[in-house]
Amino acid sequence: MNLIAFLMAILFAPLLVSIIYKTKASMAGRKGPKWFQSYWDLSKLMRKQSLYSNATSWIFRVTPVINVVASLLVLLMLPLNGWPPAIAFPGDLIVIIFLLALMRFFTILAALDTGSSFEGMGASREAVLSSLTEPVFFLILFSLAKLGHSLEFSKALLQFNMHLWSQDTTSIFLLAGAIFILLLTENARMPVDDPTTHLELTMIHEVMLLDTGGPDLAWMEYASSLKLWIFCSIWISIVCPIKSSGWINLGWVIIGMGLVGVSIGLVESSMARLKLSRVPLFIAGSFVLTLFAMIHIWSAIG
Amino acid sequence: MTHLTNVILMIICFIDFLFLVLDQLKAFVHWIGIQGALVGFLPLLASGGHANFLLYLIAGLSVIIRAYIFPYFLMRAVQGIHFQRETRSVLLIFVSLLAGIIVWAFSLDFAWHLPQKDLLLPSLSLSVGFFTIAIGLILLMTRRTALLQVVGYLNLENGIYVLGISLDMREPFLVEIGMLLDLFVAIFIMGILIFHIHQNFENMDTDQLSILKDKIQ
Amino acid sequence: MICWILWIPCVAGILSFGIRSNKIGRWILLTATIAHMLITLMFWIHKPQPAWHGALKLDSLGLLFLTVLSFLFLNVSLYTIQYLKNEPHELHPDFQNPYQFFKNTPESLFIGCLLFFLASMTLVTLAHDLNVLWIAVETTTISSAPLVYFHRHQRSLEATWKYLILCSVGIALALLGNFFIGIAAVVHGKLMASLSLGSLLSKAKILKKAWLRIAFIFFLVGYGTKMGLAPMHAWLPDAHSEAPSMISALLSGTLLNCSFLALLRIFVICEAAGVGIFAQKLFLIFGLISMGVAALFILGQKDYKRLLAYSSVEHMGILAFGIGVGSSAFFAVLFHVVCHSLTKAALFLIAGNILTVYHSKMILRVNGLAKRMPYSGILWIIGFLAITGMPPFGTFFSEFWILKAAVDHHQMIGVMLFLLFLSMIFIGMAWTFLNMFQGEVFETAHQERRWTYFPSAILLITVLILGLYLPMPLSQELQWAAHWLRSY
Amino acid sequence: MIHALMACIGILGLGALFSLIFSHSPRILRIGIPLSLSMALGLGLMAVAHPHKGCFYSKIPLGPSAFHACLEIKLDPLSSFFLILILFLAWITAGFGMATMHPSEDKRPMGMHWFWFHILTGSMILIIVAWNGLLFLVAWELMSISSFFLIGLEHEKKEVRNAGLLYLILSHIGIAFLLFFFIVIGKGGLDFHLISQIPPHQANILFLCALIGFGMKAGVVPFHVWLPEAHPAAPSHISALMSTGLISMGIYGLMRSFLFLEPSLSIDWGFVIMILGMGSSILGAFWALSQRDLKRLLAYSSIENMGLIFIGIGMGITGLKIHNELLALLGFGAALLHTINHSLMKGLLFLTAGVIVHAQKTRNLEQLGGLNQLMPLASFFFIWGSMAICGLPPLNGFISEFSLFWASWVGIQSSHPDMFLVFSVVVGGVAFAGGLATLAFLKVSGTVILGHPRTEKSKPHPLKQSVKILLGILTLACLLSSILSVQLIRAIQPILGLLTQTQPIRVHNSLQVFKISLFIVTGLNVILMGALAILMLVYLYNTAHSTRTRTWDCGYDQPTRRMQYTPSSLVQPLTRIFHPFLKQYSRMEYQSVFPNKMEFSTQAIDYLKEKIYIPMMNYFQQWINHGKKLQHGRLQLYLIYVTLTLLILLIWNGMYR
Repeated sequence: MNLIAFLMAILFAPLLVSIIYKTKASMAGRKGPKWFQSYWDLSKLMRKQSLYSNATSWIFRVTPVINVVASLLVLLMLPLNGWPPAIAFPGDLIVIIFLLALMRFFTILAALDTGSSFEGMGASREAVLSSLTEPVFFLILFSLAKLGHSLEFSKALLQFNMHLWSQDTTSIFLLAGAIFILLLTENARMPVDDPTTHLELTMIHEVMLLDTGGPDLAWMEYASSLKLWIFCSIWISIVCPIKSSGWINLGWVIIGMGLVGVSIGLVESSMARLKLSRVPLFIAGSFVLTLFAMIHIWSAIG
Repeated sequence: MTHLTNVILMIICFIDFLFLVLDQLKAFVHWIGIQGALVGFLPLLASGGHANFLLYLIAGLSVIIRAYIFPYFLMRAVQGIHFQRETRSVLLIFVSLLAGIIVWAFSLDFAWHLPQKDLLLPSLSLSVGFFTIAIGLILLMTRRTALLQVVGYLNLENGIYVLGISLDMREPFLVEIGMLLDLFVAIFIMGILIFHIHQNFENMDTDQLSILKDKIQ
Repeated sequence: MICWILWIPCVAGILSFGIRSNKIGRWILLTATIAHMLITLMFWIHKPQPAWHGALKLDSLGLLFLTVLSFLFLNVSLYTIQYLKNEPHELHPDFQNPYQFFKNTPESLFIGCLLFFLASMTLVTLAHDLNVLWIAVETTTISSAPLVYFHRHQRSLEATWKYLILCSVGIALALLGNFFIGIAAVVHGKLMASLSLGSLLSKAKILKKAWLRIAFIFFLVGYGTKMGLAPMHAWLPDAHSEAPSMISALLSGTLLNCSFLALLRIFVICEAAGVGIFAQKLFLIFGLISMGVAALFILGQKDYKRLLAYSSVEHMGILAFGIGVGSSAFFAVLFHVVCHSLTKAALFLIAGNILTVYHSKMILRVNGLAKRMPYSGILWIIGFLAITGMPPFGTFFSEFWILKAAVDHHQMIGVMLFLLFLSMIFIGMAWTFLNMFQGEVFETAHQERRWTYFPSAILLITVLILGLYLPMPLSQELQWAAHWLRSY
Repeated sequence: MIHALMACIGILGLGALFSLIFSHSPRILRIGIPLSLSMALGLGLMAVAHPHKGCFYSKIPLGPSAFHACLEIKLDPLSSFFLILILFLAWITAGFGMATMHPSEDKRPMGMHWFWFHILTGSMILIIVAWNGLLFLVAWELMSISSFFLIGLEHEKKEVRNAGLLYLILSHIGIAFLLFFFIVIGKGGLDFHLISQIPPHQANILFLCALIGFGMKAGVVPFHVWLPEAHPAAPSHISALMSTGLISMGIYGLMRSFLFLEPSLSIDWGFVIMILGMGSSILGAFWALSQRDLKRLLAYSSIENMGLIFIGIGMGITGLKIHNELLALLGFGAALLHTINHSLMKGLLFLTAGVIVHAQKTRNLEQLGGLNQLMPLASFFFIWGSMAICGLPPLNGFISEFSLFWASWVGIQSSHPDMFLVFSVVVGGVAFAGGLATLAFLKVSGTVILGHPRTEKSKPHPLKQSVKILLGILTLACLLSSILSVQLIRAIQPILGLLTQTQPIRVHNSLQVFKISLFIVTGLNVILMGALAILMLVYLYNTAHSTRTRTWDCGYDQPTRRMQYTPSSLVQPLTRIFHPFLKQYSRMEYQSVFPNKMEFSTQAIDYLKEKIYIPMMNYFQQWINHGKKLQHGRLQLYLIYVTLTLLILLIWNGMYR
């Protein structure tokens, strides 16, 4: 039972990406890729031959695996609305953040490993932005834990039911907003990064994968879809006020994931990419939301 | 006797005032010799006629050294000197005279505060002693010529001697001889140094003796 | 017996005045100092009988200072012999002003004065009568003035002149102090006590406090000038920087101590008469002022011999501070006297070596001692550590215990200022010494003669040993001396 | 096992003498020095392994006997902890130094260096076991002097001299505060067991002194100025020892002084220390990421990590004061854990940096690059160390950061409402510092270790066997202290009991939940590594058919080595965002009126140093120069001083009555 959340993530993470693409396409009046296009892409990439730059080292080789392993480990610790995770212990949320940091660390290193100036540029941006998002992420998760009275992430998130909603509506709203901004930033989504542009100079995440191809790219893409799933499931667990571990939860998850995917797609198709120097302000927005939420929590206990 | 003593003390005091206005170097040397002679006689006057041989000996030695040998050293040291006077403005002379009068008043006052004990000399001697010491210090602090500083030092020593006699601080013979000897050697060395200064610096102006100081970055 | 130790240097001095041969003169110096040292050692075994009707007496305090004097003088005279051998006898140029030529003082005169200097300082340590003490201190000034003027150039002339005049005036003021003690001893118009230490101490209770206080002020200013307490210290840097190095070593290591000893004698009288608190307050203030002034001049100092001189001002300040702090610091103060003298003398001797090789007293001109003069360089650094009070040298322990006594006597502001000044001084000293020691040099190493660095090595090793282990007799003597200081 | 401890100190002393005596025979030194340090390590382990009921007293004869100073030594759990740490670090760094320093290269005899090395180690041991204020101060001074001489090994260089001097002067200022502290605290007696309870108003001043004195050595932010100068100047094994062992002595001292003053301290000290810690961790990380010098970067990173340790201590103190036992235990626990972990990983990093600098002959990050292709093993060690110091699982840095966050959670959850805000700020601060530090090490690992070498001249450089082994030991230690973290916590439980004055059994019970989660974390780490290994196999099978080619680089035709991203360009977006804190001097040079060759360089400046300390010093200097006019050179003036003094005293005397 505890593995349901994990299995769902493994199976349906690429689908979430497809939802976003579909939404964007329909907003643009196009038909868009097939629902399972992400899966086909992955399997096609898997069958390709890999090609490595002669500048690269073991870092480049180990990065795709680390990405996948780390995100899988995170998923093992992550509840999905009502469904408990496979592993839960006090302090798991700290481990989650650090595992995500591990992913990022190696992705950036792998980008720099190629010695390409384009990828260096992407790495630089990713590194700087992530150093800004990390404290915000910590504050958000700790505020969530405070609201749920537990450092055990799943236990804390299970507390986000009707009762808590009616008590701490404001702070939950603020935190949900903050984490949504973080979701967009961390997953290289639109106002921060444009994954579909043709201009390498404007990209952040995708430009780091320029020299990654074949199976490596497949692993990396899969890992990033898992990461998207991770953030989405956190968001759903906060926002959805009804927690039950039965099959009924499936309905909530489907609705939730669909909602998140669609809303990301909507944001992506309605907003232009921010100027790079504005991105820190965007993150600061998330920080301010968190700050307000924290002050709210403080005034509630004090 | 007391009158004589008082007269001598007044002369010493007068010489002190003189030092404040004099500018001829040789005059300084002469007058300090005269003062030394007067100071040297004082023990005999202090003994009240009961002087013994040792007292005569000390007084004699003292007079010879103070009145003759010291001026001799100093004159030797300034021989062939071109600058014979230390020029000072008239205003400064007036100011220093005024200062001298104030110091005189203070020393009169200070002497009053001393415990009344049997002085060997009239009570004026205390004031004169302090005044002479003060004038010595003033000379040391204000005069630019090396020779005058030695004169100032001698003046200081004379003042202390007057005080010592008057307070009956006379020591056993050997100690007194030791003190005299010390003074003698000190003045001897100072004379030699003045000679060297004169040789090295063309004149004795101690303004030139200010090379040694802490340099500022 | 007690007179022997006085007469030997005197006679030797007169002899060397008369003898024109430099070689014999040096032998006379060495023999006299060794004899002096031997007699001092004999005094350790049993103390001599007083002489001159009690005017000369050797107590523990005197023995301590005498031993430091004798030991230091022996080392310095070893150095002096080497130094004199290397000095030119004819007219030679002044390295700071190469257009000027000068001749040294004749060696016989120099050695004679040196021996008289020794005799006069010995007399200070032995004197138990304020008049004799005064004569002795005055004699130290006039016998050392020709020593300062060994190199007969303009600068040393100036230094000697300042030294002589300033100290003479100071000593004259101290004589006035003697008179005031006399006045203090007058009861009902009669002089109740002579100026011998014994009679003053036994009749201390009848001394009039008001006059004693004035007397103490005169003594403090008078002997303080000689001791180098700020603001009367002004002669000290000049004389130390222009005198030949072994003379600077003697001035710092022994002459200042002598004046300190004189002040200690006066202090005991004051203490016995009940104005000890007053005296201690003055000591404390002047100690702190001296340390502050030294700190001011040590920071950013350009001339290393002046730096050492100011460091002496600082250490005299520490001694005064220690006396001012209270009775529990006396032991440490006396220990500090020993350690400081040895260290400072060693440093001056090495400074002399440096001067002969680098021909400059400017700190910026001297670098790379570690390579150019390996032995002197290392000793220079050891001396630095010792003089700034680093463990395990004796100075650390003495400063520590002085500080501890100050805390125990609740002198918190004093302690804070003490630490502040010590830190400032450390900064100045570290900057100087280490920049001189370290650095790249391109000249080859200078061949150092053994006797140029041996004496300072002996002195510094002694300081190190004293830090690690205090021999029983010395410790006993220190304790007796400290006890004498606080027993009245 | 008092004798083992005494023997340990004795061996170090003998080792010092030995290296002086055989100063000119490197062959004997090569055997003797590792021997003496290994023996010291062994004896130290013995001493710790058999403590007599946890602690023992002994008196050792030192210092003038007439001062009645019977100097006590004692080994309690806190001391044992640091004893082992220091001895281990000294052993490793000495081995590295023996392996890398070549007496033949520069002709100086190495004996003096090893003499000071032994003195340094010995004095640190003495500090740790000292149970007497005087002994502590003596050892502390010896430590400062000996480390000064170790820094100044290459004193021909001006920057080395200046760095050493700065270090010596600042440590001496610290010592002044410590002197005050120990003397006042030892009023009843210098032995530590004689220390009586200090009244609160005194205790606060005293703790301030201790904080300045020990903070100076630990290098927390307002007192950090010496650290980034001294570490680059010192030879690498010395910077490794200083940046691990030496600055840990500051931590030890602070904990010790806290123990003396604990009952009378106010809660504000917890906050003060936390603020200091946050300041130094954030600013340290900021400065680290903008450095151009490899060893300076590591030095600033040490400042950052000292900040983290300080945060832990601050949490501990706050916990004690708000009677939250778990917070206190975890705070101190995190501090101690991070002390070990930081020592291990910073040792690894500094030593590897030493290898790199020695091989590449430059510390300038902008000129280094592609080291992975030249010295793969060293590169691996460096990346490993970077991972550890960035707090990435599964290495040990992660464990200490985990504990730190866990502890702040306890603070957040505590019943005191304001603590929520306080500890949220701590969480944010630590996370921010962590993010910045990660960036700093990404910069080094990414642009210096990886990619192509920036110049054609760079040559491969194999490591010596002994260096490989030593670095390997540290590498393994970084992993092991993560895997064995639960055991580590259990081992430091007695220290936590001591620091918080709690019964051992209560400590054990309070920490139970934390230990369980730590155990699971360890399990996760193992899973992480296992999964990594398995999936790596899958992946390798997957990518078995691969070819190598040039970097694609968007099809750019002629990429050159010089076109790679440089370290400073990597962090440029951040330095621009935070440019008020990261002021950079930039310098442009061109050679003629029509410049055909231009140079542009930037240099990060230490804001605190440039804007506060140096102007302050200049002001002070001016002041002193004014004072120097007192010694004017005129005799008359000096006579006026004497007379004035006399007059003032006489007048004062008149009023005194």
